[in-house]
Amino acid sequence: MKESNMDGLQTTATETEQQLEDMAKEMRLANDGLLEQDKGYFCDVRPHRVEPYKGIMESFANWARSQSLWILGFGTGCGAIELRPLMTSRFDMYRYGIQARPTPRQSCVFIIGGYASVKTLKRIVRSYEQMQGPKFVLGLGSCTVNGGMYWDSYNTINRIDQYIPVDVYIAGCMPRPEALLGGFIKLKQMIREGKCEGMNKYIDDFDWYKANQKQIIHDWNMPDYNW
Amino acid sequence: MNEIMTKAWYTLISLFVITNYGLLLGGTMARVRAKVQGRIGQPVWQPYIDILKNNFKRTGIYHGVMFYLGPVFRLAGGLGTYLFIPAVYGSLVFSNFSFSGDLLLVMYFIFFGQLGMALGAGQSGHPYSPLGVSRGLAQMTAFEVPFALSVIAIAAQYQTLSITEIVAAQQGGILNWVAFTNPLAMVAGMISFLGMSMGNPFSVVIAPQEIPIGPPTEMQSSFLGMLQTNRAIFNGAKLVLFMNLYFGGATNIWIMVIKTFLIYLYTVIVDASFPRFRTDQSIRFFLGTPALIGIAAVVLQML
Amino acid sequence: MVSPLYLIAMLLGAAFLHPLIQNRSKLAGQLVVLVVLGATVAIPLQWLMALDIATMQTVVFQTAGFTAPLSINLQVGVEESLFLVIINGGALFSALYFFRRRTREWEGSVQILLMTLVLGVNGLVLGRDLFNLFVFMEISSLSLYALVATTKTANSYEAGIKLMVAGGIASALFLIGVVFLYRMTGTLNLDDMIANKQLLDNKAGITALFLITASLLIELKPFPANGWGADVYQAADPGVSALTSGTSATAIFFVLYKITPLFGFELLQVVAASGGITFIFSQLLAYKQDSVRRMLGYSSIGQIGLLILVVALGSLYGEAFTTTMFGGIFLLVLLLGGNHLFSKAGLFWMSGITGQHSLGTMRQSKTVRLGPVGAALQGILTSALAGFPPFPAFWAKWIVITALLAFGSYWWASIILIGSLIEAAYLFKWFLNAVKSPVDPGTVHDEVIPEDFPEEPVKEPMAGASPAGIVARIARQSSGGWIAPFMATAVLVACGMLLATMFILRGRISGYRDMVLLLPLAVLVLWTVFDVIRVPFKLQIGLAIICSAGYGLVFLPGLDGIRLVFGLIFIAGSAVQMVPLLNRRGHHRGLAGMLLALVFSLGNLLFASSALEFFFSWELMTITSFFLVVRGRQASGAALRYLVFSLGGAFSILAGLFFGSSPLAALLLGIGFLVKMGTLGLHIWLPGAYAETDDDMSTFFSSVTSKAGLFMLFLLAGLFVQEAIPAGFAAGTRLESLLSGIAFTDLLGWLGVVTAFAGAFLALFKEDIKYTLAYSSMGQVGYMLLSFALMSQLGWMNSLYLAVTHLMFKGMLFVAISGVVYRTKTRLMYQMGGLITRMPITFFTVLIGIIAVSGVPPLTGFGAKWMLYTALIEKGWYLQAALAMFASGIAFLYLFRLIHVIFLGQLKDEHRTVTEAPIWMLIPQVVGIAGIMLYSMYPSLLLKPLEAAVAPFFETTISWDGYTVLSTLGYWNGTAVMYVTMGVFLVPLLWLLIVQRKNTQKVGQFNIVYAAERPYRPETTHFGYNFFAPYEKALGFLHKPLATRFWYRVVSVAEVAGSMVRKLYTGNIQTYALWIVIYTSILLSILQRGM
Amino acid sequence: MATERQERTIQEVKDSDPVCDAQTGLKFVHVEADQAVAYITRLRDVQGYTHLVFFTAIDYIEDSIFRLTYMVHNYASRQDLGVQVDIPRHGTTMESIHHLWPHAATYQRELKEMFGIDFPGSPGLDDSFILEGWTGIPPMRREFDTKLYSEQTYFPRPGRVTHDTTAYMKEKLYPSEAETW
Repeated sequence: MKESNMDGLQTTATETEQQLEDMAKEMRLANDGLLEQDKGYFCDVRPHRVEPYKGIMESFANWARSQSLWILGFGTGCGAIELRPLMTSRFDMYRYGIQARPTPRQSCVFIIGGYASVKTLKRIVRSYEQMQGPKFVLGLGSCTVNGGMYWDSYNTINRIDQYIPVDVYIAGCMPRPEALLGGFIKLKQMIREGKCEGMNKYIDDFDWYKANQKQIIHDWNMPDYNW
Repeated sequence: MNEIMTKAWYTLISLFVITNYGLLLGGTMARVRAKVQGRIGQPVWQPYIDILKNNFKRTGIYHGVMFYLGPVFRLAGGLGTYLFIPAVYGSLVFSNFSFSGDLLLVMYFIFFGQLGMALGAGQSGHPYSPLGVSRGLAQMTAFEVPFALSVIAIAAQYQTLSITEIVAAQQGGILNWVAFTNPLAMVAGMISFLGMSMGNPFSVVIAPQEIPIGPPTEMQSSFLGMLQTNRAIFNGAKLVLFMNLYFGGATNIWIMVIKTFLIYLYTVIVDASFPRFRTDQSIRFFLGTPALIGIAAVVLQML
Repeated sequence: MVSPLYLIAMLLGAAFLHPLIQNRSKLAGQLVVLVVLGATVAIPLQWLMALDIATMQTVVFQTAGFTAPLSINLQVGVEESLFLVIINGGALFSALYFFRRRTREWEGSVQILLMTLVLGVNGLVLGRDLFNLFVFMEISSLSLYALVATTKTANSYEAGIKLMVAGGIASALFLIGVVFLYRMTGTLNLDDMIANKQLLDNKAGITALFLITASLLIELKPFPANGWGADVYQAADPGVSALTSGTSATAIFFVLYKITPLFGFELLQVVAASGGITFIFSQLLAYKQDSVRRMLGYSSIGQIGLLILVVALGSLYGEAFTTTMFGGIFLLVLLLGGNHLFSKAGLFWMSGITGQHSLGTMRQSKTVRLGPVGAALQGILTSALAGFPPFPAFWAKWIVITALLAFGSYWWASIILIGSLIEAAYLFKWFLNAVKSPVDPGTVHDEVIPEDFPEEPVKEPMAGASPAGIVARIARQSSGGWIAPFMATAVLVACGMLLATMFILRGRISGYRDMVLLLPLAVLVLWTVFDVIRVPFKLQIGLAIICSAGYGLVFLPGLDGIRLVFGLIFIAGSAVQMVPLLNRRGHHRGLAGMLLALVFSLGNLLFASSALEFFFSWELMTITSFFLVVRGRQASGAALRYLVFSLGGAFSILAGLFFGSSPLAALLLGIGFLVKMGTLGLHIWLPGAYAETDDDMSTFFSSVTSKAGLFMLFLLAGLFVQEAIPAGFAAGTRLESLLSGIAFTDLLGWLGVVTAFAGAFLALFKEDIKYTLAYSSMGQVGYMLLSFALMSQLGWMNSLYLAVTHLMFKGMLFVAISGVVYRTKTRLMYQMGGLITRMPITFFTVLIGIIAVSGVPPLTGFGAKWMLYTALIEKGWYLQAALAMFASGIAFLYLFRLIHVIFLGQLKDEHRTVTEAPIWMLIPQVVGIAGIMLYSMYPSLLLKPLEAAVAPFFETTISWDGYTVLSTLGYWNGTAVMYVTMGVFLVPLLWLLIVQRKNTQKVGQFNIVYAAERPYRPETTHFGYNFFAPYEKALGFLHKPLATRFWYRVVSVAEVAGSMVRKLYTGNIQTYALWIVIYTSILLSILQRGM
Repeated sequence: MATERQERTIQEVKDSDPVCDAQTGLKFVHVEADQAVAYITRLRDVQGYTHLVFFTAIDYIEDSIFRLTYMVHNYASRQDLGVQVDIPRHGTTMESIHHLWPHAATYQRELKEMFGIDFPGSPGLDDSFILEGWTGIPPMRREFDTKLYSEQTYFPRPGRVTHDTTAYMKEKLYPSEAETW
């Protein structure tokens, strides 16, 4: 009697362990694109959704976020040339709490500066994933919307929102700095309203985004999520 | 027990004041810099918002224990440096823990935060981090030379290493300041202060165009928030130290505010007007004229 | 008493009968030789027992009822007996060397020649009649020519002929001299002549004596008329060379010794000059030699030259030598001669056994690697020859130098010291060449980049695990050849021990404390026994640790003040740092004993009550530490440098000990101590020695041994406060006013701070971690020197404080690093990286270590900085203070690099499986951390005892207020600093833990923002190589190796001198003969000028 | 020393004077593929054309050839010279000139990726230049339908219209000024 009881307990224990292991496995990413010997270099934890705070706390946080927009200084396309004037005394983006940061780790706004080739997209995905949430994406120029004048190129992607979530598009080829500022103000407004949950969207639809990315990035030599 | 509680309150007040002052000073100086460049510039309270935002970040990453502790070391270094300096002469509240040690303690405690931060940056595994640290440390050894000479000249002048006594000796009129009684020491010290505040032309650590941001490349979220907080406090501490050393200290909080503001203004103006040195140029610079001025100051005391 | 005639008769009879026996049985023939030679040793021993040693009793034997010169006139005295014991002992060992060697050298004729040679030399020693002496000289010379020729190579025949020609000239001169003397004194008996010495006190008499002297000198191969001698040594079989150098030359020297009472002042001077010149130039020549045997030959010639010099000087300055123990000059002759005979013969045999002919240059030598037994033998023989304690030459050297300096004969003293230094250099060069590992390039000037160390070939396991096995193995190897050097070594060791006991105890055994100075020797013997009976290494080290602890418990409580501080450093520090050695596997012969002996000799510095005792311990420390350095895998170059510098320093100390408290004494002693400390200019041995030693032993050198110099500085501090420039120097000029008032301490202060700066600066650019630490130690010692030189209470406190804390943190660092090197198998920092995850405890140790070294509060290092700057400013040394601050900033640079490049950054693939350092390596680290944390928390625990220690020397300038220490300038409360630091550290940490309590992901090593790329290899992502490139660009000109270059130039001057002298030797018989004639003429003309 | 073959080539080229493009003033010579490298070597070493300005290809699918153009420059005479070489479109292999100008390797790498022209021996030829992990036919060959590829691959946004720029601007943006155009 006693023994069987013990056995039962043990079975339960192993089963639980098994389950836990399975769960842990689900939380891991396959990282199939990496060479076997390279897998150890990268973190393979699956990103998970982070819920916003509740109520006024989140509003306050969102206000702070909207007042302190740090741009990732990565000129992904020719539109990046229109970012420079923002720093000048004529446009003075600092007034709005906007600053450029040289590293994705510290930035919260990623500006896709125009057309993105496949090669660039790989870097865009990598940098986007390296940013810490909440993070926002500004699509700058027509190319990010529908490919713009390069829409039929063998190498230019047409819709950036198929690969990473975009919060605000600024149309034009090229949009002027004023339009960019307009986009920023729109973004701020949206952040304050709590509408910019792009990061959680990316995680919710993670597999879809990944499938899209992998469809065109053939030599996927990075982990599935670049922590 | 009562004494300890009182001291704790005083400490909190002192820290609260210096933190807010440091943050506002940073915001104000950004405005000043903007004015130099013909802009309006960010709001004065922008540093507060940045820190808030960074602490409100939902996710974060870390590379290991030292990475995690790096910002803690840094902030501890900033807090400690401030706490070992008597901020306001004769004030109980702002005397902090200056009874723990003299000027030498402060000079060496500055390294505490830098070392910790360097270790944290090092563990990130990013090559730019140690590159920045290497540049920063290399430059630091260089600007420490005129500073050390200057401090030695002051210590020789007043035969004391206690900051309180150095301040006390400078009381009684503007001409009693070290800046006037020992101008060479002041010049050497203030040049090395430029290096210490890491602005142009000595911004080799951050060097945005070469090694984007250097040591804190991997720092984000609340780690970064902590570094920003430290920046305010540490800046305040350094300003107070230099005020005490060269400009007669402060007998009340308002004088402290005015004096430190002016000292900081001086570094900002230099910062806004110069391009950057290369690291080796910077080292040679500090070991050149400023060091000679410092030696002259010391030799004058020996004669 | 056995009549000496039996000795002669026995030898003669055996020589005649030998062919008969040989024909019956070869073995029997050999045994007969051994038995007869054994008897030649036994008979003088019997005489010694019968004679009254205290009065140097002599007994004269006349033979066949006739008086000399018609019969043989023999005198047996204590001197003769002792000499015969050693000479015949050497011959006996030679016979053992030849024994059962199935080569043609050991044929019947050789055995007979050996016996006739012994017969000749016995006659030379015993004979008191000049003509008899001539006869015996001829007998021994003839035997020798034949022996040399028995090697049966073209070279040896030629050498034999050269020897014969030279011998012929010498005999002719001798005979002419004898004729003259007989004409003038009417006797041939030496004693009669000495009694009628005044008869010879004219030009003719002196000339006659000169002829005899010249003949003897030529036989002893004086410089420069000695090319033939060197050829003999090179061409003959090593066994024969051993006989030539030991037996024959020593006997002829004894003849010279016997007739010195006849010499007048002029002649003695000529003899002394000849000996001195021979000594120094032979050493220079030997230094340049490629051939081992020729090198040993020149060394022999030089040693005989030294003997001649000593005898001549002894007669010249007789009164100075009489103060020594007993027998006066004879003791010296005996010690030097015996020491040389056995050690040189032993080395010749070793060269024969290993078959090593050519040294090559050290770089490209055909290495003959000795096994452990061979290495031990050669090491002991070399040490004995170089005059290290406890071997006889050490005591002789001491007596000679003492007497010479007491007499004021500085030139001769310095010639002897410099010659000895050169001799030690080339002898140890050979030793290192013979024992170094195959991967050793021989010259280690600096770190090796970027090749990794090649794998060391796996050593064959040693067979035989019992003493019997070892003996059997020795016997098996080269059929008995090993026995000879083994016996020689045994004799030397036994004599050394005996002499040490005699000299050190000097008959006063009042308690166990007097024995303490002999402990290192006892330890060496005991642990050698352990090695022989194969006690496991771990047990040996364990016993060593227990013994150190016991030593500390027994002896240290008797000390107080500064001695106690250093006692704790030397003994307790060493005991803790021995623990990592427990990690070693396998057998490490001689390691534990050497180490313990080193520790004890360091400890004994504390107890030395006389100059001799101190110097004995000092030299013992030098030689034991040298043998520890040698064990490093690529250490031979470094070890040689270490030895030469240490020995040079020791000689400087030896000289300095006799100048009382004059500035010269301060200078000489100071140089000696500073060499040990490795201050700038004298430091070039330091990095190599610290770095190339086995990783787990470097810590001894860095954290313990370097303090010995500091300790001695403290002991003799009074010397250094005097003015450095003697009064009257450059009197009346402006220079005088500039230079006056500069005390040695001022110079030491500058030297200390410059050393601190240079150490830090040089450490900055090293990729090899051990070189970094080595230079770091150098810098730290510089701070200690600077603090010492302050000559104030705070300064001294700080010096001691640094000594104690440096022991802890540098010991920790070295042990931690040795653990890292042990695990990662590399010493180059940039090849490591990211080890924090693999070795967290070691990382923590290094972290604490570097915080402590750099002087960042709240750890102990800051206390040192605080005291240093306070003391410097109090003293008014402002510029030094500034330079010290600069140095401490630079120290911060290399320390950060150390911890970053090893532990942070990118983990390399090959280190993925690295584990934490072994437990034995962690124990000292934990002890160090505990010590540092304790003293950081409560600095008063350390400061107050130190204050008490220096209290007898200075007025106190500091006061205490609770935990706060107040100086005249400032104050410091270490405890409060610690609390505040903990507070300001914990508050942000808690904040971070709260804010980051969730959603903070630990990521992998390649999860970095890499300009939107990804890293591919850790090697290319890790920033570690040439870490401070901008610094090098800005200030790199400062680390040009100026000091190193200077010392290289010194060496090359010696080498050039050697090769210039070498040109005298053409290898041609006629030239050599001409040289002999010219030599004689020159001596004669000098003599005439003297008259 | 020029080989006999090179001499012959030079002679042939001299006989056929370089064609001068009337519009640009550039001179072009047409060389057979097997003689091209020898000729260019001669240009570089003897005639002072020391600088390779660019190296490109044009796909003449109608003639079934690629026309390679080596543009070289003579600093002394400030003269550009285009060397044109026609090679067949299929199984295309061309002799490498990276030994003449190291930077030619980069041009050749690009040509390999974009046109599929092989240059045996050229260093790093198969490393990706722009297209990472491209597996289809080289995109600059004219048989590659880039519009179709884009539509199939890049999620074209529905509702996109393409206008003729001039007409559209006249009509929509600046109708009042349309007359002045």
